[in-house]
Amino acid sequence: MPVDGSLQLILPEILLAAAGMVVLAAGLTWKTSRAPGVLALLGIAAAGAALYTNVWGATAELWSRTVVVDGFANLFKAIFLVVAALTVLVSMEYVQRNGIPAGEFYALLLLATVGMVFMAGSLNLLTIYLGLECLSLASYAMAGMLRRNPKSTEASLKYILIGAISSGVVLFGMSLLFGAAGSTHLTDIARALAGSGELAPVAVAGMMFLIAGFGVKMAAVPFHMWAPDVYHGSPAPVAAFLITASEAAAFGAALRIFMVGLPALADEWRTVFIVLAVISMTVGNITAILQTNVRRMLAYSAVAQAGYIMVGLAVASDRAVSAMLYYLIAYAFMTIGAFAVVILLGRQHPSEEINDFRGLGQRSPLFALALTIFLLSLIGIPPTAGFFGKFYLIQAAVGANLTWLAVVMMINSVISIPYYWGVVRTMYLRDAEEKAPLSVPAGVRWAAVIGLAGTLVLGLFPDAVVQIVSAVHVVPTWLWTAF
Amino acid sequence: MLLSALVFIPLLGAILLAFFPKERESAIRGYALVVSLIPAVLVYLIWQQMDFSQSAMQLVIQRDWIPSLGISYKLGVDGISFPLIAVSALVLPLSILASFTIKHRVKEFFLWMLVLQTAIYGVFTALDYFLFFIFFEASLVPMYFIIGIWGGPRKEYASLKFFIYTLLGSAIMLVGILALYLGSGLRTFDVQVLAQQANLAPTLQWWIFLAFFAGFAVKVPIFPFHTWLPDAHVEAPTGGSMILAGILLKTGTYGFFRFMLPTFPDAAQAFSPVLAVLGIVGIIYGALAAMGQNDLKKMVAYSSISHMGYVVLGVAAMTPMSLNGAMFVNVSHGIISPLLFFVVASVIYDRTHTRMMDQMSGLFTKIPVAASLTAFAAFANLGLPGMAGFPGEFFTFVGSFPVYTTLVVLAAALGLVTTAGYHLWMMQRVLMGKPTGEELPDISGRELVVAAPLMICIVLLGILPGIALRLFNEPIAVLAARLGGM
Amino acid sequence: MIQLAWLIPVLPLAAAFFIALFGHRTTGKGDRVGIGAMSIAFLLSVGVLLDTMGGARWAQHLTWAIHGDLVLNLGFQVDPLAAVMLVVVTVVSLMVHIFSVGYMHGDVRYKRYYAVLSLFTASMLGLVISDNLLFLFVFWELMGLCSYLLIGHYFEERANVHAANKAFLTTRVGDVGMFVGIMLLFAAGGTFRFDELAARIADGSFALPVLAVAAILLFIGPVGKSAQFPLHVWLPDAMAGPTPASALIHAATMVAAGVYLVARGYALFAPVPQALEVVAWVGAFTALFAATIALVMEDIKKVLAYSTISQLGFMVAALGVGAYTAAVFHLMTHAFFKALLFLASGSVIHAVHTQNMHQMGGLFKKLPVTGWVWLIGAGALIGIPPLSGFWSKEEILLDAWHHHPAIFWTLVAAAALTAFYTTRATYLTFFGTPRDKHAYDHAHEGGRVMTYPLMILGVLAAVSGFVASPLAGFVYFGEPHHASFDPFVFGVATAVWVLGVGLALAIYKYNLVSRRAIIQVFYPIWVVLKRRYYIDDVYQYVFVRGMIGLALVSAWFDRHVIDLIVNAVGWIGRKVSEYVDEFDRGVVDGIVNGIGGAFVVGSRVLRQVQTGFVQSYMLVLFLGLLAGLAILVIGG
Amino acid sequence: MTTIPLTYPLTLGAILFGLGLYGALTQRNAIRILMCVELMLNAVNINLVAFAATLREAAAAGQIFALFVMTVAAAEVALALAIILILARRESHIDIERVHLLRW
Repeated sequence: MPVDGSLQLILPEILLAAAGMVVLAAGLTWKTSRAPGVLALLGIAAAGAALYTNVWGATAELWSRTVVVDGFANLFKAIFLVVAALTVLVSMEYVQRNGIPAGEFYALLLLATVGMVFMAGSLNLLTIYLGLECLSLASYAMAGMLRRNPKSTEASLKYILIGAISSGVVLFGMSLLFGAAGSTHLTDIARALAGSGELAPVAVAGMMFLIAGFGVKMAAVPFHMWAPDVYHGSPAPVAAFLITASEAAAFGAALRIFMVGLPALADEWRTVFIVLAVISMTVGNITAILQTNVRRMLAYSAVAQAGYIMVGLAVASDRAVSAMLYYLIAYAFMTIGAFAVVILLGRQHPSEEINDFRGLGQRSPLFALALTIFLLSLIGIPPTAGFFGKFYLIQAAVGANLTWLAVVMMINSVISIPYYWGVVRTMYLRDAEEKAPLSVPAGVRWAAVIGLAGTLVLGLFPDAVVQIVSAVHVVPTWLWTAF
Repeated sequence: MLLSALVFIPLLGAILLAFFPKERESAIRGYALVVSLIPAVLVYLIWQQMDFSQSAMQLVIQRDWIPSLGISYKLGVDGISFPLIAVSALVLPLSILASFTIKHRVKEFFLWMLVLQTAIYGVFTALDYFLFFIFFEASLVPMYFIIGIWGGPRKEYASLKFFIYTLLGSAIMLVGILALYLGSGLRTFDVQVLAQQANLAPTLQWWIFLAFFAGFAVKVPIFPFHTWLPDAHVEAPTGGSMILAGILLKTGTYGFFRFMLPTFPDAAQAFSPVLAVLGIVGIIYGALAAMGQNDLKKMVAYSSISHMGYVVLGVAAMTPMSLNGAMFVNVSHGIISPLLFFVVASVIYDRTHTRMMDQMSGLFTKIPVAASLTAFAAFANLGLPGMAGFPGEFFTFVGSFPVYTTLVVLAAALGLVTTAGYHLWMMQRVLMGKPTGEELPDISGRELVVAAPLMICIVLLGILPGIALRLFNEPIAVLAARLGGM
Repeated sequence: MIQLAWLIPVLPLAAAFFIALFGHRTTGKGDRVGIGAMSIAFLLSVGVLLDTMGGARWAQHLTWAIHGDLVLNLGFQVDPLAAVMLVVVTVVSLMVHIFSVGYMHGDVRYKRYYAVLSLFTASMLGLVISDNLLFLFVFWELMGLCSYLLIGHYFEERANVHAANKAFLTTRVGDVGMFVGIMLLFAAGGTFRFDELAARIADGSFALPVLAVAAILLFIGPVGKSAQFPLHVWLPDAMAGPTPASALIHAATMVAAGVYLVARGYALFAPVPQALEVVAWVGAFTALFAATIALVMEDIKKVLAYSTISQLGFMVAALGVGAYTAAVFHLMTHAFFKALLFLASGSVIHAVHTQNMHQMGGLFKKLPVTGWVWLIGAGALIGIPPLSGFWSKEEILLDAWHHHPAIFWTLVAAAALTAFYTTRATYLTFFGTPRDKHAYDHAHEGGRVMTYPLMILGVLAAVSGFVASPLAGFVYFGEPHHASFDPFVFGVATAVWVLGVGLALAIYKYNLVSRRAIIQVFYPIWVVLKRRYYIDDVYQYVFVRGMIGLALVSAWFDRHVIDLIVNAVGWIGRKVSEYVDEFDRGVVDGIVNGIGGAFVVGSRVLRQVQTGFVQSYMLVLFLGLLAGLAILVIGG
Repeated sequence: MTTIPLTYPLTLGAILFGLGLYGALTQRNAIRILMCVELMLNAVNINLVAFAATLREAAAAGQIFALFVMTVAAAEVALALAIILILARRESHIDIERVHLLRW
């Protein structure tokens, strides 16, 4: 029952884009003050309110089937808004201190969020591509914001080159799929491929190109090479945003494309994702062991975590999808929280080496404890959200009798202990020279508190979120009858 | 309600402790001791309400926690878990009392000790696999910090090794739990329901048994997985090694009694010869390795491995007497090894500042009371009759004799003599001989208060083992019947 | 009175704890408490004996442990055998307690000595009245502990501590054999209690071959505890302990415990002839073997130690040939006269402050009481009528003659040697010219506290022989059996001890054979015995080949082979444990660290892949893509 | 008018894509790499248009897609040139080989 012309359903996206423009304008006048940040927060809040009031339960397909609004899309919208808000909180003081032009930074952030929302909220390859590009372009720019710092420029240069190539690959894949199925709408593609019986090699090749393209965005091995350099070079809040939001968006889009569009090729892409998941986990964890820089360590850990999340995609059962969504939410809180403390430390030790964390246990026990809980959650030790997320994912894997994958995943989380726990060890077991506690700006404090709350609540009382997450279906319900 | 209080009071105490000012150390110590004594009172109340003549689970609390996955917050206690809870309620306050000598970062130390107590009580009372797993792994983090921050010279290596070793085991166990949860198709993590109704295919039962075995074998520790124990014990501070030896090893053996035997009877029976061999190897290997040590604490650590070998043997034989014997060794080792560690670590080490046996001699003349305490603990440890060690070993051997005759004879011949050997050799080098070095202060009041209750229990259980046997005889009989006692 | 039997072991136990905890506060550091408790216990046990003779029996059980449906109710009981043993043990222990007041005067660990002495007696008394193998094993090992503490009393010297360890470990080896025996009995019989086991055997539900193995295994315990061959090596070294303690341990109680166990569990041995055969031959051989070594010992306590081993051999042989009453009777008489000899030797050592008989001589005049008492004891040991030793040894020889002639002749040889070395010891200590002038002058009799126990024991040693006939009717296995007097056996026995004494006197007193010749002949053995370990080259003069040759071989064998085995076991144990420790650290730990190391190396390798050049990233990206395409499209 | 078989444009697209890829991997000058990447995007356009030609009813979707791709490619080039400009102003070179501060 496509409802045409109703702007009401995409009000959140509109508000976000408008807020972006307003913030951009505000940035011209208040160059370095906090006003643009506050405005950005207001914009996100407005979009959130709009999402909650009139979009939350609705399901519809708009504008000649280029945009869809359903449980899956709304959930992702909520995740992206939360992450965007947290990123703004975290970067308020950071932007001011490093002389980044506040207006442009927050505008790009909001526009990137708009891009992500469209990626997850669409069943049409075209819209997904546009959302992808909007997100990518904004993040290339954000990565390069620290103009004076050579690392940031290098990061953004690498990011844009690899990004351009990845969009080339995605497009090539989409064009082949379009050729094979004759339409860019996922349901039509599914119907076309289902009907044709033998699998057109063109479609399979297209699928592989798509996997490669999105593989780059998800930072899955072997397409992950850019991730460490970009996450290490770019400003900390941007890295946090990219690790959580942009990977989540990539996974959202991938879920849509592969589960809705290519069920006929399910066996092929599931085996590919299983292989990618295992390699990503293992390579990510092993390379991270010897890292001395905390940002680079977190980058490799992001590659490994992408591997864990991909297990959901590899299993591709209903329970696996809800487990994956749950893990994405938990992952967002953990990472943002961890980055909050990293940024906090970055104020005194710009080099962000792991042994700058020496004696943090003494200097500011609260934040040290917070970081310990985030790292516990990243490893997957109870009673944190990370543990339950991984528990939920393994349960899905064992359910689809991929028990060996579950065992590999558990062994990988044990391999990850040395480097995650290395930070904790430095904080508590090594004493620091200066004893002054860290000065904590309001924004970062709030981000850390929310992150901590999220990690613990999702760990101890996950039932509410499990309900929400399992109610969501990748394949929109009204289409079930379609074929 | 009593059990929830038992489990979470130490945690509340820890949270309150966080608000104490760092400087007022004596207040912190006093407070920590009081908080750790509350569970002892609760255990007494539980003991009164419990009726040990029947083997069913008592004082059960069940609340829905994550209904969508069938996870419930379920606590309960029965004949098998009550003795271990009682031992914990006894050893934990004593270990805190023994840790009054900790000087630096006092507040953090007692904070972690109280958090550890919650995890321990949780492990012994939890009846839901998910809840059990959370407490099982939660006990690792405090232990890591206790060893890592207040440990000996190689503390970082030892604590990280302990942490990763146990986590690897429990990670595999988690996969086992999930395979059980999904394999049984019962959509619940409730231990008792899974134990009764999960009729799994033998091969699946075999694999899940192996996964559980991995998790618990590391904790017990059983022969090939034991290398973390000597390092962790040697480097842990006194209070830490008392808890590690006295209680944390028991969480491993408790796993056999609560989860593995009732839920996988056929796999357990098929696996029992391997288990028996591992038990015997543990006994002999532990004793021989202990004899080869020059470091006093490492010797005691290896003796723990040897004693845990008895429990494994007892479990493997699966006769009512051998299971009772194994459970009894659990309890007796839980009392003797903290005493031995306390004596070795704080009584001797604080005075002679060395753990190397060849640098000490003639302690009997220098510090007679402390030395006779060491002798008492050593004789209790080598299983001298009249003390708690003997009935456990005796019943385990006699119980498993008909089932594994040659193995038991081998273990008895080699194990008993070597165990006596290395204890006597230790006493010969440390206590006897001419006194060297300067005058040493004899045992202090505080140290006596720590040792006295343990000594009384050791002698009491040695003379009248019926006290402890009465507690867990009923559930063990049911368990043995269920295993179709070989 | 018999209802209070359980009080007998409890009194010394309570005394032991009291002395240990509050000893230093009481006068005399707790010795009065010890003696008081022991005397009450003695009176009680006499009362119990009288009740038992009147036919009273006592048994008390408590449910010690429950395993599933199996309820172990174990407990205590008093029967004639136990009653006799109670009296014997309490008497000797009382005498030792009193004697020690004098002997141990001024010792730095006086309080600990009395505490352990009381604990020792308590555990022996407990052993005597316990009615099951489990309690017996418990008190058995407790006695092992007390003997360890007593032997290691002067633990400043490393030798004493080594002796204590050796004692504990050797008896522990025996205990392990016994433990396996108990387990086998429990597995087959389903109970630890002697009466139930006996009932099970009587109604034939106990497989005899299993019983044979179990009995022999059970017998290994007494072999360790009563220092029978080959586990006898600890007893001579145990002389390192204070003499009164050795008197108690190595005369009356601990060593007797082994014989008592065989007697108590005789129902297990009786139906199995092979077991009895083993018991008999071990006993007989030990009797002869120990007697030969005693010939050449120059330390008075070592002589008595080897004599004890030999006499125990007699008792075990007696049990082996079925002479149940004779064995118990000899056990009783031996307890008295051997305790007497030990205490007397203690008084001698106390006087001349040396244990080497070659430095004594002619002490009879200086220590008249000790002298006379020693003579009674020596006479009893040799078996001179009418002293007690004669009657009990006579009984054993009679039964041996009727049942097992080969054993009889071995025991007769042993009796001859006994006569020889006892006379040698007596002569060297008390008669002839004093060899050490200085010590001789200073020798003086101990105070009343030392002489009175000697006299009491002297009387007991002399008189206890006449108890033979009433005892036969009182303590028996199956039906009372009184060996009829046999002139031939009596003749042989008397001839033998006369020969032994005569030969000894000839050599030492009237030196028919010149001393220098003896010394010269003895010299190589003397050197060996002095250092008491391996002889480089063995040769012997034809003149004394008979006796001396035998002694030479057994002394060498004993020191060189058996001790070596025991020490070797300790040495091997230590070496193995060092290797095990290396293995543990090297291999098992190595693997673990190895795995850890492998990851670190892997990490270093994978890190190099991240070159920093964008184009290498693009290349890897496309290679991944191509690999995927290749597998999917071509692989199909 | 005779219609040429679909495979011709597709092979042309593939060749162009390969050329673009080869150029992106081998060139040292950042701008040249950028041009090669744009070449790859145009190859995709050819594909899209070729497929659109064969489909009667859904042709519009393909053509619109190609248009969007062109606009996005333009935006991308603009942004890339801006970043390369920052690099050139600071390092006075745009040689990609010398840009490897971030590694391992």
